[in-house]
Amino acid sequence: MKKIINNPSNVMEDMVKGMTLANEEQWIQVEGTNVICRKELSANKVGLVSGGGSGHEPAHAGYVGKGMLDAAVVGEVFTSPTPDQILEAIKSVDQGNGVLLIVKNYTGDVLNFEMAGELAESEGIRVEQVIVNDDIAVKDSDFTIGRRGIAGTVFVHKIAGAKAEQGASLEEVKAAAEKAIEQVRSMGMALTPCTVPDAGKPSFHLAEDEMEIGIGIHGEVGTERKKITSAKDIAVELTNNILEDLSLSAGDEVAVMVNGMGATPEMELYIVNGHVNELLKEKQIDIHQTYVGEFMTSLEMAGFSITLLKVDAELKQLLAYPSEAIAFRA
Amino acid sequence: MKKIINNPSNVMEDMVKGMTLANEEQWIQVEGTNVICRKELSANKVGLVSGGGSGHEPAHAGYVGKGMLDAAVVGEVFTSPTPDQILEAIKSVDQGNGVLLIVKNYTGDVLNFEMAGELAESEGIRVEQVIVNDDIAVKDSDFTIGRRGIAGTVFVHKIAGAKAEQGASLEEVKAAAEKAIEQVRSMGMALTPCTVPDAGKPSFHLAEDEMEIGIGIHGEVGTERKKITSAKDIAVELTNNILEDLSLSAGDEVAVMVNGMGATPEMELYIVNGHVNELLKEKQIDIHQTYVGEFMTSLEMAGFSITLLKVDAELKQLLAYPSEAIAFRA
Amino acid sequence: MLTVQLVQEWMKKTNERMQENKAYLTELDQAIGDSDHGINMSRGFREVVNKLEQSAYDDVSTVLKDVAMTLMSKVGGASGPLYGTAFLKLSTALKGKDIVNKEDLAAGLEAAANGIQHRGKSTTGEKTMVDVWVPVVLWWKGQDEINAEGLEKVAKEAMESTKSMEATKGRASYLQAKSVGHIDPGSTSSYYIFKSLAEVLV
Amino acid sequence: MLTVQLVQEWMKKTNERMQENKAYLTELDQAIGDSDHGINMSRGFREVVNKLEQSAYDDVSTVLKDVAMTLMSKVGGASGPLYGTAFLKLSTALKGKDIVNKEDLAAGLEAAANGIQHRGKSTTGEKTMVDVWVPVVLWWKGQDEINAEGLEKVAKEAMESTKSMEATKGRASYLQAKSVGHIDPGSTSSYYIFKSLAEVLV
Ligand SMILES: Nc1ncnc2c1ncn2[C@@H]1O[C@H](COP(=O)(O)OP(=O)(O)O)[C@@H](O)[C@H]1O
Ligand SMILES: Nc1ncnc2c1ncn2[C@@H]1O[C@H](COP(=O)(O)OP(=O)(O)O)[C@@H](O)[C@H]1O
Ligand SMILES: [Mg+2]
Ligand SMILES: [Mg+2]
Ligand SMILES: [Mg+2]
Ligand SMILES: [Mg+2]
Repeated sequence: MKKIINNPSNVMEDMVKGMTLANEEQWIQVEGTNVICRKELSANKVGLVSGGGSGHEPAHAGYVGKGMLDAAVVGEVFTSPTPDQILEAIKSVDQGNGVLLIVKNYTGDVLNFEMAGELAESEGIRVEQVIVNDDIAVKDSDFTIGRRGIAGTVFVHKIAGAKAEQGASLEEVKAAAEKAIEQVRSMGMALTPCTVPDAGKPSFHLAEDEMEIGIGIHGEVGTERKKITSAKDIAVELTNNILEDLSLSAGDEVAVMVNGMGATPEMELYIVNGHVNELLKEKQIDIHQTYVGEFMTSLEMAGFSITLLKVDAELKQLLAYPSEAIAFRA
Repeated sequence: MKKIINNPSNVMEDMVKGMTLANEEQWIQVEGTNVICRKELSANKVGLVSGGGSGHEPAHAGYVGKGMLDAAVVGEVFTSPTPDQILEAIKSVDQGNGVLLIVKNYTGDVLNFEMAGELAESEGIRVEQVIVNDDIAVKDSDFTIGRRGIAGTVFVHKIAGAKAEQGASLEEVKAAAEKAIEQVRSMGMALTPCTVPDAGKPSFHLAEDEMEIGIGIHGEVGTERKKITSAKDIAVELTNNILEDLSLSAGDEVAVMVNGMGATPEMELYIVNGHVNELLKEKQIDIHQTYVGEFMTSLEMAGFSITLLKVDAELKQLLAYPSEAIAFRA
Repeated sequence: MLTVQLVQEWMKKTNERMQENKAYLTELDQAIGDSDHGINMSRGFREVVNKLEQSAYDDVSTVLKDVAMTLMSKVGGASGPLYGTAFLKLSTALKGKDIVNKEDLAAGLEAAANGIQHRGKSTTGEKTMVDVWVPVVLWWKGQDEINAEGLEKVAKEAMESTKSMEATKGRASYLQAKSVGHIDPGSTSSYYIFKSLAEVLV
Repeated sequence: MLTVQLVQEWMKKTNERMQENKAYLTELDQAIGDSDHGINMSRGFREVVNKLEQSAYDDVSTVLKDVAMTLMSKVGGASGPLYGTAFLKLSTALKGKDIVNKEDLAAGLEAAANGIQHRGKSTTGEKTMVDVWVPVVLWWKGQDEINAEGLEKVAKEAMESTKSMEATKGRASYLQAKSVGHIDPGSTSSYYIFKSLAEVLV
């Protein structure tokens, strides 16, 4: 394991500290917690809280800022934060108009946020929760825990954030978030695994000519192991899967996100984007906006995910609404 | 070599295409070239052109946008672009007020930009050139080719870009760029080498417990090979070297950049930032602003560089001036 | 019979096992999860022991409540709320008992096992810690007296039974059929909890 | 004696060598540079041959000018402008010559070597291609007639002499003393150019 860290057991605390110090104009670290919160909340707004395990940077703290999240709760690496921490975040951002929790669909995240919500309600705070489940690599059925939440979560942050900033009610913000969740799908792949610092060993092994298709953002193996093919073939495979799952067809309009998993050079992400763009144009799907970069990572995993958000007039307006979050400016 | 590419000989062209498609609102690819240029230039402005080999993304195209560069010339991986391409960029952005070329100090870049400047002048365009040489790992003496240009170049783009956007003359923009160059210093380190796609093999080999101090941004070995120490020790070593070289002392004010080399998780960059911040505070050096992320990379190299820019009222105002470049919003 | 002191012993032994097996639990979680279960357990039970050392307790229920709250606020992930809930239910079931006998413990462990299933919306056969807690409770209820040796054996077999299961809950479920052939990490940490309990029971 | 056809031959042979040794040149550049010299040379001379095949030429100077312009616009890096300049100076020196004899070539190669040094602000002993061009020109000027075999030998020795030098120009100079012990990549591509020239000279 090669990492630029101090004690592997303290990476999360060390990071939260260095992160808050990098953005003292915009952020504070809520005392005694690992919650990163806007320094000044927009008055009378519905509160927006997200979070999850660390190791996905810039998610979620990078999305804390005017026009997006009000607070992000940072858990240990790949480990959902605990209810008491989430509760502190909720209390820090509630202004009496209620708080929406944006949660990625993992058992740990769902349980901890749920419990925090219950605690907050017992203190008289109105709390609603939405669960993001954009990863189509996982089959959604009554017999499973459903699809995972991955990079599409960032679009949900943006949509809900804009809606809240515009003064919408908790119900309206929740509805906007749910609409985004309905219309966003992602799929990822990896060339290399990643190493949880305190585990010290990579999460799986791949040969020089192998890749994993359908990986999540926690160093899990994917759904299929294959020989590496060309950027074009991989981009086309993932995009086609998404198009099918979202039932997109000619005339539909989408926002595109090509997300690096942590160690992928931007050069490769842009090459992938060229092929995604080409395929969408071929299928006569309009590209409203394209985002290429690192939005939801998995430590130093090499690989990428593609996300498509089907947009309509409302979502386009919310996507374009100003955001001051350092990891997603609009 | 594990990469998400098509033909290794075509990565640059594939990338430029995917890049331009990702930002069609802001950019065009100048026909028949690998020049990425602002779609609409601000009227009557001094033109600003930079560029260099590819593999450093988001540099330089990510800095093309209102308030920063007008055009970036993209060369083959780690290979300076050719004079004819640079000339096209100069011609695309000149509005009669002259063009400033911002060049990183490498023999190849200097020669090609110099020749392009001569060609442009023979066509009646006023051209000036500044050479960025912020890398203190390389000794600057009369017997060497001088320090290299690395991440500090981004600050020079920002300063010159703001000055030009404010309507300054070619001489004034050049003076602002030179002031930034005078006051910016960087130093980097790596945990892993990188692989030029068409070379197919990593540029050097490091053992599991080794790192290179003083690396450049082209997969070169550094000035010193060492056992990996803690994030804190490394951050302190690099920062102290810079402080000394820049002769910074209590009361001085700086902008800080912690730049990832391509494969470093943001988590690690933030941990490093915590220590840089701590050390500067200890030395009573004021931190005006902090930038953490990937600004000037070296393909999939793992590692980071630290850059300090000593700021005064003018530089602070120019740093804060609005920029719409996707990789450096202000 | 369980007393405040024995609960403290129980937690100490559990913690020792979690520390010793931190790497092993993490390895199990690397195979079918996200490589953090050993880290989570080692952090959680270390904090439990720290907490218990700093306080004085009059009854079993209170000490178990502190165990629950510490796990809840220090573990995170899926296992944190689940173990937190288990110990909270156990604590509640034993409220007011000065001496905890076999029957009390049966009722308490049953409440805990139900708590896990309720929180996790899970049942047996899904390749989770439930596959240890439920068989242990069933067996315990069927015993006439405290049988420490038997407890360890039953828990161990239950843990091992998860190897051949296909996961339908937790992260391992993403792997579908590929989850078969690996022991569930949470079942293993649950086994350590019961093994440690067996060692302190008198 | 050099003719249009021989220049075309020269470039074809040079190109073949650059393609064959693409990996080797890149390896040399990995040791003390940035891993692209073989890539740059293979791209550049392939384009030169393409260009020459597409056109018809009346005199040596014009074909050499196309060589120069192609290298200038297809290579990039340090070697692109340097080789571009070299062939441009050679072309200029041979302007108007129908037949190029030994003396003409001496003057042309000298102009080329000076052009490289002027462009690169470099001189001999700095571990660059200059350390091949300058000794070759000096030796050539001292010969009474065309000596193809000798040319190859002198160029090769000059190339090898860079191994023990410490670089003070080009990327290798960043390595200071660590640059010693490696042959300079640009000197090696220059050796290929002269070796190919030796093969076509009559
Ligand atoms: N729905 C559930 N019900 C019961 N136990 C579960 C459930 N989901 C997960 N588990 C248990 O939690 C363990 C994983 O814990 P841990 O690795 O600490 O959390 P995470 O899965 O969030 O990383 C699994 O091995 C399994 O035993
Ligand atoms: N100032 C200079 N003068 C003469 N030759 C030089 C100079 N700088 C570099 N070179 C030559 O160029 C070669 C490197 O070429 P190349 O790798 O293609 O370009 P770059 O160094 O830009 O990557 C060196 O091996 C050396 O021979
Ligand atoms: Mg986890
Ligand atoms: Mg180069
Ligand atoms: Mg886990
Ligand atoms: Mg080179």
